[in-house]
Amino acid sequence: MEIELNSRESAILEEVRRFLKSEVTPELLAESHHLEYIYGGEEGRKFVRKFAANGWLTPCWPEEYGGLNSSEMLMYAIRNEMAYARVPIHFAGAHMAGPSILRYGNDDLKKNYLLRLASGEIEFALGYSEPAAGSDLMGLEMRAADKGDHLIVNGQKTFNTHAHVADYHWLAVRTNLEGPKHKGISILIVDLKSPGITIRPMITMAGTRTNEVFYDDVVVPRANLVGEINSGFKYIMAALDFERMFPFGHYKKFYEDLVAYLKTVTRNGMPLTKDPLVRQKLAQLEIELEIIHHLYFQLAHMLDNGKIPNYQASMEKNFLTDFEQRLANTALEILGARGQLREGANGAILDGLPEWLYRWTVIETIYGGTAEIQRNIMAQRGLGLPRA
Amino acid sequence: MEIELNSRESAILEEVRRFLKSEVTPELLAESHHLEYIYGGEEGRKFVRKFAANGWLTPCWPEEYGGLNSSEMLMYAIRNEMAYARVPIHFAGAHMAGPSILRYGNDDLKKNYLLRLASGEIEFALGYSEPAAGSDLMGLEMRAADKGDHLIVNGQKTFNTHAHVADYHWLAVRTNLEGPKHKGISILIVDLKSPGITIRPMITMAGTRTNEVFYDDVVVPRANLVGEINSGFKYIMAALDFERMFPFGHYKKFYEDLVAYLKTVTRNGMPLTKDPLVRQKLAQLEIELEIIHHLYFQLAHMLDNGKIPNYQASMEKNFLTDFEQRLANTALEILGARGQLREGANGAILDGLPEWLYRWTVIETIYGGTAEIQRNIMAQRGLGLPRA
Amino acid sequence: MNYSLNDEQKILKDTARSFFTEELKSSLVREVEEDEQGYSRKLWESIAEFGWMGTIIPEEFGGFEATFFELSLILEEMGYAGYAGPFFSTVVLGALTILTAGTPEQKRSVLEEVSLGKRLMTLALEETGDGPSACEIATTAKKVADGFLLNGCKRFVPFAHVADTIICAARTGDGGKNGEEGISLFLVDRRSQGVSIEVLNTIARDKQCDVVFNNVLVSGDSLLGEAGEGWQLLQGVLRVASVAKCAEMVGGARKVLEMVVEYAKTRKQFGQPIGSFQAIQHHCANMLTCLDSSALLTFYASKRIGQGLSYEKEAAMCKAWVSDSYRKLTALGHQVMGGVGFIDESDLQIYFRRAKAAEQALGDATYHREIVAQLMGL
Amino acid sequence: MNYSLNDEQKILKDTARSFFTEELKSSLVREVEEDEQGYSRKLWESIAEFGWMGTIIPEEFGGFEATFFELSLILEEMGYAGYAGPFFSTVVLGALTILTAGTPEQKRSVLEEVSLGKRLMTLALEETGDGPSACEIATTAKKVADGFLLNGCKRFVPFAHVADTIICAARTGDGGKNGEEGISLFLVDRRSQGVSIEVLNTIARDKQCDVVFNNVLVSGDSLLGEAGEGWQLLQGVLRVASVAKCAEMVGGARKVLEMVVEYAKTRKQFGQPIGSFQAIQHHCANMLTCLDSSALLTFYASKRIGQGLSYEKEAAMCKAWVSDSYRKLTALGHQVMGGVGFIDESDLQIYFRRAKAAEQALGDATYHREIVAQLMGL
Repeated sequence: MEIELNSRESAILEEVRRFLKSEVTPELLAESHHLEYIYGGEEGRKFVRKFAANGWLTPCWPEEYGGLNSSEMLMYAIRNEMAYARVPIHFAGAHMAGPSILRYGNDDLKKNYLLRLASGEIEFALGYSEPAAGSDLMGLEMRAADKGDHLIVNGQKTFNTHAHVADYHWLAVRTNLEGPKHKGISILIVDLKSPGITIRPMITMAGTRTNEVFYDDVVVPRANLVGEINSGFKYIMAALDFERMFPFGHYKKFYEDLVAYLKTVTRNGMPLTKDPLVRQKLAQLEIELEIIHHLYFQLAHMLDNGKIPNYQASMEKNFLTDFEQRLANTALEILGARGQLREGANGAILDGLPEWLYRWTVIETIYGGTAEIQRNIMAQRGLGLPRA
Repeated sequence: MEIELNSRESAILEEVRRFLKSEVTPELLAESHHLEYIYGGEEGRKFVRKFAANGWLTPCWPEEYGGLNSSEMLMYAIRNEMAYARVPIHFAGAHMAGPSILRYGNDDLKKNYLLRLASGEIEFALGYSEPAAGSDLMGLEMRAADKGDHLIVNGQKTFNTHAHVADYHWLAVRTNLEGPKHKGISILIVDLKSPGITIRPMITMAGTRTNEVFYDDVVVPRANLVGEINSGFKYIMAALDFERMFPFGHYKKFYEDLVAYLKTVTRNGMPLTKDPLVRQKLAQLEIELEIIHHLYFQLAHMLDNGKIPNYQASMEKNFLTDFEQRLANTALEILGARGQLREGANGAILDGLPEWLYRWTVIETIYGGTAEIQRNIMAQRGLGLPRA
Repeated sequence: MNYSLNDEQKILKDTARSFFTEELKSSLVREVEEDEQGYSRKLWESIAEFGWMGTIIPEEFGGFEATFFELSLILEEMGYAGYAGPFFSTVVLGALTILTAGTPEQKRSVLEEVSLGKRLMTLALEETGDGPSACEIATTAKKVADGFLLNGCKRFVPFAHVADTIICAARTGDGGKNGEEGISLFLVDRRSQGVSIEVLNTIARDKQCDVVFNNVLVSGDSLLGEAGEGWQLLQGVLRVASVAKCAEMVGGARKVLEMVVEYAKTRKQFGQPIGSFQAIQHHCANMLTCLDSSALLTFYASKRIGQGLSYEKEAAMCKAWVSDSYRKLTALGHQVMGGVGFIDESDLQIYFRRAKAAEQALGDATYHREIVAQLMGL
Repeated sequence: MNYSLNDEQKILKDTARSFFTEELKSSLVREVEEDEQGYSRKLWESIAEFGWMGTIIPEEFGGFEATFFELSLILEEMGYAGYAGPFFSTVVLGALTILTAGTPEQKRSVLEEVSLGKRLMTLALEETGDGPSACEIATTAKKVADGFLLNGCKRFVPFAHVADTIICAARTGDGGKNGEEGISLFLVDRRSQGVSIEVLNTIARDKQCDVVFNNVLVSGDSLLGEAGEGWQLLQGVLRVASVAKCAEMVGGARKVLEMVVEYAKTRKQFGQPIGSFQAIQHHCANMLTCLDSSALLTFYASKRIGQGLSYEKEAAMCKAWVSDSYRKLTALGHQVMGGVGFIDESDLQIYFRRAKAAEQALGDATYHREIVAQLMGL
């Protein structure tokens, strides 16, 4: 399917594809899968630094900060190629923290972080969720006491996915206990090696790792405050408008591999793909993937045309994550008990990905804002329906 | 499928079946369908009076009021047989008003109405909904001014389904403008021929009729007040617990007719019912019908055992009405364009019922409390989840 | 892909929107549905003044020579406004078939009149109602001295009762392995001796007709395309027509969502607009997803057709998805609007009924998913 | 139908509930999942003290001679508590097959030990994992001088690695038209020469095994039932086993709903319990519908089996429905519990994974709907 790029950008995308084809090693793939495609593992760092040296990690950033001044479309296309190649693709730094620093950070912050982010040298972890503040970010309680030239941070975060491999924390803290809740939140950049930080693993049902992060009198220099104090909630919300990006490449790859495999299977003497039920199911997945392609690249198109995808990112996220669950479940339906085999088991199909996806995709509909919250956003921001 | 009845009641049910087989005429069926199975048409009155003379309309009422002192199970079973036979089955009087009179009415009301209801002589229409009070019954505004020995009623009702064929209105009115909204509602029995009442048809997308009813200084004797003044909301809610009954017989009959018809159809040289997709769809409907059977008769079982089906009636209503929509849609999917033909059109299948059901079942999920309200009830009353 | 319209396309779409908003009010939509002809002649003539019947017809035959993409924009606005009439059957099923298969002479004689709005057309293809299928075609065309003799019964032919010219698919030879051989297309004057037409009363009251051909004699030059190649000729037409139908459906879906959201914002229950309830919000969000996904697939398929790229799979994917989505969207709309939506006076119920008809027209979702499976090489 | 339990049944169910609440806490559920044997021997022995392995075994063989309905109540409580172990394979797949097909001598020699909890069993049937099907059976049993020689690979055999006795279905003759002829059942000691077993790592870590029979010699009297009639003998067992699996699933579904509702009542976001949000309420209402519908079908099918009435169709309907419903219920549960539900420490995710395994065990929904269609005469 064609993607709307000018000839210079098309050539870049071609180069990226070639690079991915030649540079991806089995070790990288294994690590990448094990880390659920987040960035920060050893192999990943090696790979990404080489990759990023071409400006491909942050193509749409200005050249002075390590970008190529490209369209968002190229950015989306490259990220999706990376997903398809199953290399790390979740960059809290390049994708969430970096753009916010670009937009709201002062010159010092820009100087200190952007080039290092663009080159893949450093990575961030998002520090938003807390035990009592999941869907309700406004309810966050982690406290940062303002001491003039520094802040003292105390409290707990949960579900901080990159924290154990990242270098910095993009941390949402409460800096004002008075007034409306959303006007007392600030964003700090915190070195995750700072004294007083404890990171504890939380293992998910997919075997992947996320973290609890405890702050105990952690000192953060005031220079690490992003933008205005007490304006953090605004920055977070704006980032949700501009920066949410959920590539679908992995699922496309899995689907293609699944179809290719099923074409080789015979059941009761008949090719499995001649079964009308199987045909209907696979055709339906094919159609849904086509829709995701459009929902995804439409976001880039909107951004390139100066529009704010205020509900479209939510729609893409929901459609994709619902699709993932259907994909995994359909795979298991068609594969029968064989689909239940985990990686390494005798006869496991497609390296056990079917059953892993079945577990993993539960998490996907919740991470990054639950499906229910996304529907609220679509209704309220997309259709203008009133809040309760 | 067996129904739990003692031998006396089993014999009664057998008699009912025989009666239905012998007494149902094409004229009755036509009228009944045209009136969407409500009671009050000319043929229906003839039939039901003969039917009710056996006590079959209100079998579980005490004998002194025209019942047979039977179990609720027999009542449910008879009503479902009637639905299966496609005779009138919606009795606002025998089913909603009557039981409330039994429970809350004084001796005069009982004397005046119950025997006539049990014999099928008179029928009621429910007068609940108003333009501004649909799902939100508490919001009803129709005003009844208390004048001592009578009340003066003014206002408007909508979606009063039986009003044009019924004799009496089971009317919810506001009798107190002060205090909490649910403590100012009363129930009146109003003769629909009273001066000042205007009934205007509202035709639905299924071609069936419901009504707007306008009250203009209508005088209602105080003797027609049911129970205590300002306690009406309590009575309505109690009736929802005890009296909601949604038989599934018509849909079972339609489904059986559909399957019988499909067994005769050949497509591309193959019997249609050998198509794996068709087989899956029909088997699924078969299973769902089985579930409805249990959900329905379970209600009777609970009532007979002194339990209050506080969420189960909502579940049965939702499951049934969802099923109806799937049934109609599946029929159209399998039948193709032929299913779109209306009654009387050349080649219309099963008298055009498939397309009619497709229209009618939209209404079913809304009538008698929308699917959304039913889910609220299930969550709040069935599972104890808190109100917002 | 570029997901925006260019300026000319925007103007065309806006023009169509304004025109139909003005000329096709809800009252006329209702009148047309009750009307025996099933369309407003006056509106037809106004549309003809814009020349929209000629959108994809070459200039030499009086058309605009625009692409299918432009036509899809007009169809979407027709769907939005609730248009019913012989536009689709004339312009898509009729003219497009002639454009695909006609001789220069046939094109001139027919398409000029179509461009002017002076000739109505339709396609008599299906005989069972299970979606287009070669093996169901039993109508025969027998070669006789002065042409062909047609015999057979066609079903579900849209607007045959007012069509000037009916394109009829009939067997002139053996069907071969899957019935796809030996089918030929004929231009038949609706007023010919032996043609009898019965308008069928359908869920959408959309003037689908039974057309019986009883020893209908047509001349030799009414043969459209090569004899025996009719099924192959129709393939492209049917795929494009499916997308055209989707364009109408997307327009309808958009209108339904607007109507429902407007209602949810104003209707109050329990002291608040019902649109503030989460169940209603989520219904609306799901409707929006149905709409946007349908619109994107339709936009893309239309664009490929307009650009002369391959479109078979895109068209099948589009019709499969939009068929299901539009039905679901209208059903959700009813859950939001409640009683107000199911009364005859509500426009919603009109769209609901038409969604079902459109879903099944030219093959439903199951039919098109099977085509997708074939094109996937399964 | 009477939808209530009688007093004895209530006591049995309450006893099982109390027992498992006490003896099978969440920590043990987790331990068992990590355990190589896949079950707690201590718990097994406690269950044996209740005699529950002998629920449906006649008194003469040391059992309670209760009906399948009573067994279904125990299975439901096992499902509720999250029991994993060889109870199902021993009591349902093993003992029930012997009850159905065994000679008096076979019954005595096996069932007495089963009743005492001293013999574990399983059934080696499937070879592909697509649900039980006669034509997939390629394992052979060749008549030799001193018995039969078994050769073949069985897959997805539950708890074969700890079973004392494996019932193996193998071909002793020609399969006939649909492969259903010529299948025989054999009692095989797991420790026999030539039997090799590999525990498979599965989504539910539920000790499904590959069992390879490599020239395994079994004596002539290990034949169970008539030679060549194995498939017919298994029909009833497989239908009953499907309902038994549903009983476990219903128990699990009930526990999941309780867990999720409890969470929704206590977890606060936006200043209120999340259970007050309509989206959460509707998820829970839909879960309740999944549960009640599943419980009713299972109750009814179990009751018919217990009463000796025909149950083929009821069993197939039950497994078809419960397979889908339980999966949906656990998925909805995750939407309600959010991140707290998908962490390894959450019990919900255990039930979620097991729901998938149970859905596919003994044939999934599609498989059983096809059986329903056959029994409908389609």
